[in-house]
Amino acid sequence: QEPKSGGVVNAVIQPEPPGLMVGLVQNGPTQMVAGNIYEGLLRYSPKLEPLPGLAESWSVSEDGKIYTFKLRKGVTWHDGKPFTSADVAFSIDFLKQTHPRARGNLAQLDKVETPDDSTVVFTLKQPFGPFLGIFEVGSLPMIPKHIYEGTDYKTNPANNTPIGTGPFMFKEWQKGSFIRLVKNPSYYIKGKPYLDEIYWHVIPDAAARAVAFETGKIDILPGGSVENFDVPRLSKLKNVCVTGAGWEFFSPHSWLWLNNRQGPTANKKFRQALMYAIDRNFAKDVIWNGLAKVATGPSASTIKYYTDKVTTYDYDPAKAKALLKEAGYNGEKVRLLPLPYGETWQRWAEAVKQNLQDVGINAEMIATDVPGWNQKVSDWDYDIAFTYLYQYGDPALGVGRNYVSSQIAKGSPFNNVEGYSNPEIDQLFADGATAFPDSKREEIYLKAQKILTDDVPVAWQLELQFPTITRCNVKNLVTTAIGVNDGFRDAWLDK
Amino acid sequence: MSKSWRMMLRNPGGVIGLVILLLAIAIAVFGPLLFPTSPWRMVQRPFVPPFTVSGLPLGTDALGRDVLAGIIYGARVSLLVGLVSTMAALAVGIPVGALAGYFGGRIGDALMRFTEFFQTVPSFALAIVLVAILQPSIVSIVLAIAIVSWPPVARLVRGEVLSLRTREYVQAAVVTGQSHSSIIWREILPNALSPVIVLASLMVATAILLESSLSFLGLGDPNLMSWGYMVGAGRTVIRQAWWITLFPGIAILLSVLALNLIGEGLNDALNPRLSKEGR
Amino acid sequence: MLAFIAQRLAKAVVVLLAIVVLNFMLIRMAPGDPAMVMAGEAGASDKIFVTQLREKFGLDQPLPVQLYRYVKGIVTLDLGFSFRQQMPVARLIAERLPATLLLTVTAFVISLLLGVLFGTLAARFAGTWADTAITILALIFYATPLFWVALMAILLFSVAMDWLPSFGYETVGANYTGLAHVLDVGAHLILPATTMGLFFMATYARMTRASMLEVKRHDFVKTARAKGLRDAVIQRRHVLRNALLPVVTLAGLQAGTLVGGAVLTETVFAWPGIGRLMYEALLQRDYNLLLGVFVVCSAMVLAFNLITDLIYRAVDPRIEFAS
Amino acid sequence: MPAAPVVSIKNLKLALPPGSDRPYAVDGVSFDLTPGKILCVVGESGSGKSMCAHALLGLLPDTIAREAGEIAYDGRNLLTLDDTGWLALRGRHIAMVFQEPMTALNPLMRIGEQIAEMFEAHNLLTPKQRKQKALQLLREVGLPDPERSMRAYPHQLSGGQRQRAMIAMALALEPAVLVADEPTTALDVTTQAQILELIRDLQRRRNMAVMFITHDFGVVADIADRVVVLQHGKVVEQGAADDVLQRPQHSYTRALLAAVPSMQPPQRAPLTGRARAVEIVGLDKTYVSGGGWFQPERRVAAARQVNFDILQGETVGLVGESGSGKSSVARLVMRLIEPDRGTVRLGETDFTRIAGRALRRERSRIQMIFQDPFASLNPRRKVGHIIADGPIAHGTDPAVARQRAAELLGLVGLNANAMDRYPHEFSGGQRQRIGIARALALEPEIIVADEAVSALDVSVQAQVLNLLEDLKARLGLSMLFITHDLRVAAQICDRIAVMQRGAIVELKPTATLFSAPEHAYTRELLAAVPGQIPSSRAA
Ligand SMILES: Nc1ncnc2c1ncn2[C@@H]1O[C@H](COP(=O)(O)OP(=O)(O)OP(=O)(O)O)[C@@H](O)[C@H]1O
Ligand SMILES: Nc1ncnc2c1ncn2[C@@H]1O[C@H](COP(=O)(O)OP(=O)(O)OP(=O)(O)O)[C@@H](O)[C@H]1O
Ligand SMILES: [Mg+2]
Ligand SMILES: [Mg+2]
Repeated sequence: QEPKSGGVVNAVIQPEPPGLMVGLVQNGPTQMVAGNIYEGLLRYSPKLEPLPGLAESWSVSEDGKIYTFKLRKGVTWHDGKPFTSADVAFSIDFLKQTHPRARGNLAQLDKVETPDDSTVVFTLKQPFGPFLGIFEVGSLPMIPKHIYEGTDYKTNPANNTPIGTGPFMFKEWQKGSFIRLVKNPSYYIKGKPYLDEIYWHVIPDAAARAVAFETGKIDILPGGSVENFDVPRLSKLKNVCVTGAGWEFFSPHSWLWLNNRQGPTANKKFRQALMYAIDRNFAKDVIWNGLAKVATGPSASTIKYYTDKVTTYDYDPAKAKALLKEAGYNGEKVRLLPLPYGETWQRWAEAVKQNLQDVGINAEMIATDVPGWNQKVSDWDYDIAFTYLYQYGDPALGVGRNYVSSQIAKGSPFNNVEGYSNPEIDQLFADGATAFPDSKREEIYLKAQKILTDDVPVAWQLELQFPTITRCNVKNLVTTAIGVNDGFRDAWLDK
Repeated sequence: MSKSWRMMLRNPGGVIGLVILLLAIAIAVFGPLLFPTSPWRMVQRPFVPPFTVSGLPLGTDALGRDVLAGIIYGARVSLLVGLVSTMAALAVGIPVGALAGYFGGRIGDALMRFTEFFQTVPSFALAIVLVAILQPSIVSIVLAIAIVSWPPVARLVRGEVLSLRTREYVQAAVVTGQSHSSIIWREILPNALSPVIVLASLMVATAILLESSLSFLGLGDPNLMSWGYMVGAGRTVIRQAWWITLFPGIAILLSVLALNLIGEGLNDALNPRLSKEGR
Repeated sequence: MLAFIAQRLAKAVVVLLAIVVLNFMLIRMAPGDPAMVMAGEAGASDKIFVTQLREKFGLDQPLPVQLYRYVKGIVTLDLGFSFRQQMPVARLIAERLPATLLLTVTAFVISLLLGVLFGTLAARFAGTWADTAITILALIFYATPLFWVALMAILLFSVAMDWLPSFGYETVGANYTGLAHVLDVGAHLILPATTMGLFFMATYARMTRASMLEVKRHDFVKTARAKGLRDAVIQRRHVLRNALLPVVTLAGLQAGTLVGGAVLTETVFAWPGIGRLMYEALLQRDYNLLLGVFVVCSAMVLAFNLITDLIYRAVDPRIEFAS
Repeated sequence: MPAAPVVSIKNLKLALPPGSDRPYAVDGVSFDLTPGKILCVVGESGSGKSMCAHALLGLLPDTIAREAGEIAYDGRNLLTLDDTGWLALRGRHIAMVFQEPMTALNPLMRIGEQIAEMFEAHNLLTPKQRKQKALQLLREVGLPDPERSMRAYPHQLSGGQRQRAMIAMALALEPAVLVADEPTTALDVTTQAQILELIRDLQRRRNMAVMFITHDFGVVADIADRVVVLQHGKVVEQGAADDVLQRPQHSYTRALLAAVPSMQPPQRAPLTGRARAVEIVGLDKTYVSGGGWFQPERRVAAARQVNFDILQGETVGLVGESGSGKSSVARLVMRLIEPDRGTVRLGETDFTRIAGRALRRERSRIQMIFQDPFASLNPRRKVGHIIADGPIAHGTDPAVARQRAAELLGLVGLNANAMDRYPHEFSGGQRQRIGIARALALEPEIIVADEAVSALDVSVQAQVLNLLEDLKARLGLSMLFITHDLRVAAQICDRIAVMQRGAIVELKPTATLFSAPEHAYTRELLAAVPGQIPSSRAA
């Protein structure tokens, strides 16, 4: 079918982003909207292979230390200025200061050279396996040098009127109501984008979002916009299409932090008992409406070097009880911290609590809001805590951080919060990041997965899917591993 | 008092309210004895409609929990929240109002500024902030509700005391040399109490509503099944399972209605104007 | 009268300052801070990042210094800066305030009009089935949780009948102007304002009814009857006018509840007002914004109070501004 | 030449709702109203006076059933009139003036509007004419500055002015019948005298028939042409005013008349050589209200350089019109309020210098009897407690205190079983006796009685006065007796102090004051007492 030009789409954004300058603000909604305004050097296929973005082509040196990118020609910023390799070098500098994840990803970067306007050469200190996987727009967006150079980034007035190279331009933001983006008429791919305008509507209540979609006021519900219980109903409506694609890069992986330092959860047997006690299939089927997969271990099945040849834990309360006895658990109170992200997560925590109580674990739910949750988890003030994290396609980017002992540090809810410390694992992940080529890395990560699933440092739950729900006449919305976050460059409206 | 009771019983609305409330209290007290299963237990498949499976007359919720059990256990929590927070609000409001009204002057002024302060901050917003700060639990919820609901009590009591203080029988107590405390306790408060009782009955109702609104925003106590929690939790699935919110909603409605009717009845019964009409 | 207003304003300033200081302390007691929140949302948080943020938010300073700075700002009418939203708090609030004012004032008017109407009818037919029916009806709206009524209203009027929009303040992208815009906003306003109005109606209805019955017993009503005035005139001119005085007072006292109630309504109807802004600011520990909203809401309540007081004084000649 | 009656009430029977203390509010009452004549209806509180008046205007409460009888007016029976019939009649043919001029006027409407409403109700005149007419009426009833009074709200007028405005309103449509239900009871004597004069004057000029309700025989003596005496809803006597007042036939009428205190002070033995019980020196009290940052203050001087003393066993009266500061002085003496300056000495103790516990202890020496028997007893406390609380607070053993309370009840003429009953179970007179018992319980040296009998019916009032006199003599009490009723003062006081605007203008032995008043204000007060020279009316 031939794409058609024109049309306006209405999407939902929740919660309202604090800002749209994606180099400064990295929260989910910001990335989702800003993916239309800003671009990265690369895009990724659902299989996580790199695709051309602002970089046309790239090459890697023999020793895996030098990466050369050729930039696309004729790209301009929204204000008309040309985009060049100087912008790339500037962006790297910028993000190292403001973007914690970019800072981590670029740890092995030695220098950036710009031999000409359309060539960028990255030199690494040592090989870094996942290097080609860090150029997605949310992780390494390109930032206009001519606007930010020499200014205080955080107070630059341009932050309120973001300028990127993307297919859509920022037009208007009515706080509390909507964000409006309009077509970039001088986009460097002829004919694209197809859409004239995008409205991102801010609707705080999940039920109200569902109603807005149902009544036709909204065309696109990005993943996580409505409660899971509503997904089957909405997907049964006429002219509604649902896709689980577009999350391959992030691979949201959920588990329970288990405090390995103290209390019953410090006991490995107790932790294993938990794995048997929790009915993860119930969670998958009832709470997530089947839109999930039972996790087998630290890696999601969508990322590199995943294996399911590991110790698995089926729902088995009897076994859980036996293990608890062995562990010598004496009915101590165990605090369970749910993730304060809405009703689905709350229900899930209730179900888990019930599972735990069924095998005799005295679980008590502790309620907090998001900041409270952040604080409690960061300060290790919990026994069991729900979480889910992105894996960013590679165990070196999204998995290792949660298990290596160098990442044990108070103050972050995303590092090795459980306090698991195993020199063998530390070594494996250290080697895995810098090993070259891929086959060597694979071997290392398989081994790590085996050890971890035996030790149960955390209780893995589900690989989540956040389905994107659209009207069926919105075509070609999700094309890459980053899904809606990669912008509506290719999307078009069938009228 | 017995006369007030009779007046109260002559008011049909009040009697209906009283019957409903007594029923709710009976359910709260004895229900869990008859219904020993935890309301959190997942007993059946989710979304069983009401009146289809025997033993589950009101159906099940999104996790397959018994809605009826939830309502029975919820009665305990909701009524408790209502009663305890009202008691707490009275415990603060009555002394503050009484002292402000009785002593007047600088103390009274300071107390009333203090009251005004709490009345000026939008009450629900303050409750939200308090619960969020203290972290949701039954204690913090009760506390927050009490903190936002005592000012009207203080104002009412102050007004009453202010007018009672100049009554001749209070002056009579003063000239017979009785102490401030016995004047307040014996002469003033008993006579200031009837409008407070009416207000209190309405405050219980408001507290139940407030708890449910807090639950709606996810600020309920996650370990306790309350009606507000059920309505809040069920609203996301309202389209496919109306019964999950409807039944607890009706429970809230009936209790609040009952308390209001009682309040109305008490108002008539305790109002000396009405009971000795035509003097 | 100017002196009276000046005095009230002076008092209001004191109350507002107290609110600022107390809430400042209160909010800081909450676990978590804005830096943690932003770090959490970024999906990664190393020490440098969090420290950077704290510095930026001025959170690295000792608490008394922060308080001093904040109060100093407030005194010069500067509500501070929302670092999260990268905007002055005053501007953020100014963007949202009109919506909340529109919503609360409309709801207020609806509740008052309906309340007085129903209260009058109930008093007129006191003791009959009509009285009971009105009382119960008003109570039902009062006793049903606000958010539940709101959801039901959406399901009925937006989903089932498709008469009224279910969210927002106006039809986004329609770019109506003039009358069309007013009508459009009006259509969006109906559901939230009515939902809120119906909730508050009960209190006014009850008050009006009681007050009318009370006033009816007064001698001047007898005087009016002795003049040979028709009953309708007596009800309107003599009874209702006097009966409205306590209702006005109540309305002033309810302002705090009304403004607070906006949080729920604005959330369910995606109404871009400051109630929601407050809730979001709370969840993000956006201290300056949260405090700013509190100050503005409290100021709104004080303004409501002052207005009702002025109305009361305008209606009741017995109260003189001097005393 | 007796004119034909305009209104003729025959055998009127109005039933009270079931459960009342008697079956009929009005039981077989018959009387006529004649043009140009004033009919006074007298009787105790609750005797059915107001019911008769309300029946005349069709304003009876719904709970009262019109059982039998007839009210004939203009050839019609008003008892069977329908609503529209009444609308045309009220105000236009029969008008009414109520007791409380404050509550009988709508507080939110200007006086002018309220009068103009009279015309509007009957669709008469244009709005402009109505205004003019109202102005004219206000002038006619003697309101000062009628233009301003037109625009005034009721609270901006004094009690007497309000009552004038009410009368202007009632007269607006030149009704044939004017019903006045205790129109002067709420006013002080001087104002009362003016209003009575006004009513009589207007009634004569317009040849109206007036039904005038009162319980004050002095007023009857001043204005009545005919008198109807009611008791328990029944007419016990009616006839020409002179006949009824001079030669009462029924025992009830006689009892009522006998209870009216005389203006003639009895001879009293002079009290010489007694010690001072109370000495009041230079008391000043100014109430300051309002006064904040931005408000002007309002100051009322309620006591100005008040000096007097009371000897042991003496009764000093304090008289003066409403607002003159009598109660303020009483409260200063009792230390219910603090004086700005001045001293109250009880015997040798400086009562104004002590505080806290010492003050509470000394309080037992001076006790008070309050005005309102309904408001001065805590409705939620048993009588026994009410009396015993004071002694218990002063350290008496509770059992002893209760024992003593029972005795005191006997002393004031109540049964000891009253101990366990609540105040509402007693009549007004009985309640006032309880109040007296309470005051006596602490065995005080001095009693302050602030309008202690003003709220009581004459007959009850007489009993209570006798009781006080008796107790005083038996217990050797001193008394400060505050009243606005000069007749009462004449009967009970050894000396009388006259107050005007916070100051004592004259203080003399009672007999001297009555026979030779010096101050102009005293003379004015004495002249205004109603019913003094009944013989002068005959002319
Ligand atoms: N609205 C009413 N409903 C029932 N009974 C009433 C009502 N008003 C008065 N009564 C009763 O009717 C009787 C006569 O009352 P009425 O008011 O005529 O007395 P009154 O002679 O005017 O007394 P007062 O001097 O106190 O005004 C009393 O027993 C009173 O209790
Ligand atoms: N608490 C108060 N505050 C301000 N003014 C007062 C107060 N109490 C009394 N007044 C004023 O003081 C003056 C004297 O009042 P007071 O009550 O002593 O008069 P009174 O002679 O007892 O009158 P009445 O015969 O009406 O009882 C009046 O003008 C009154 O309005
Ligand atoms: Mg009467
Ligand atoms: Mg007085």
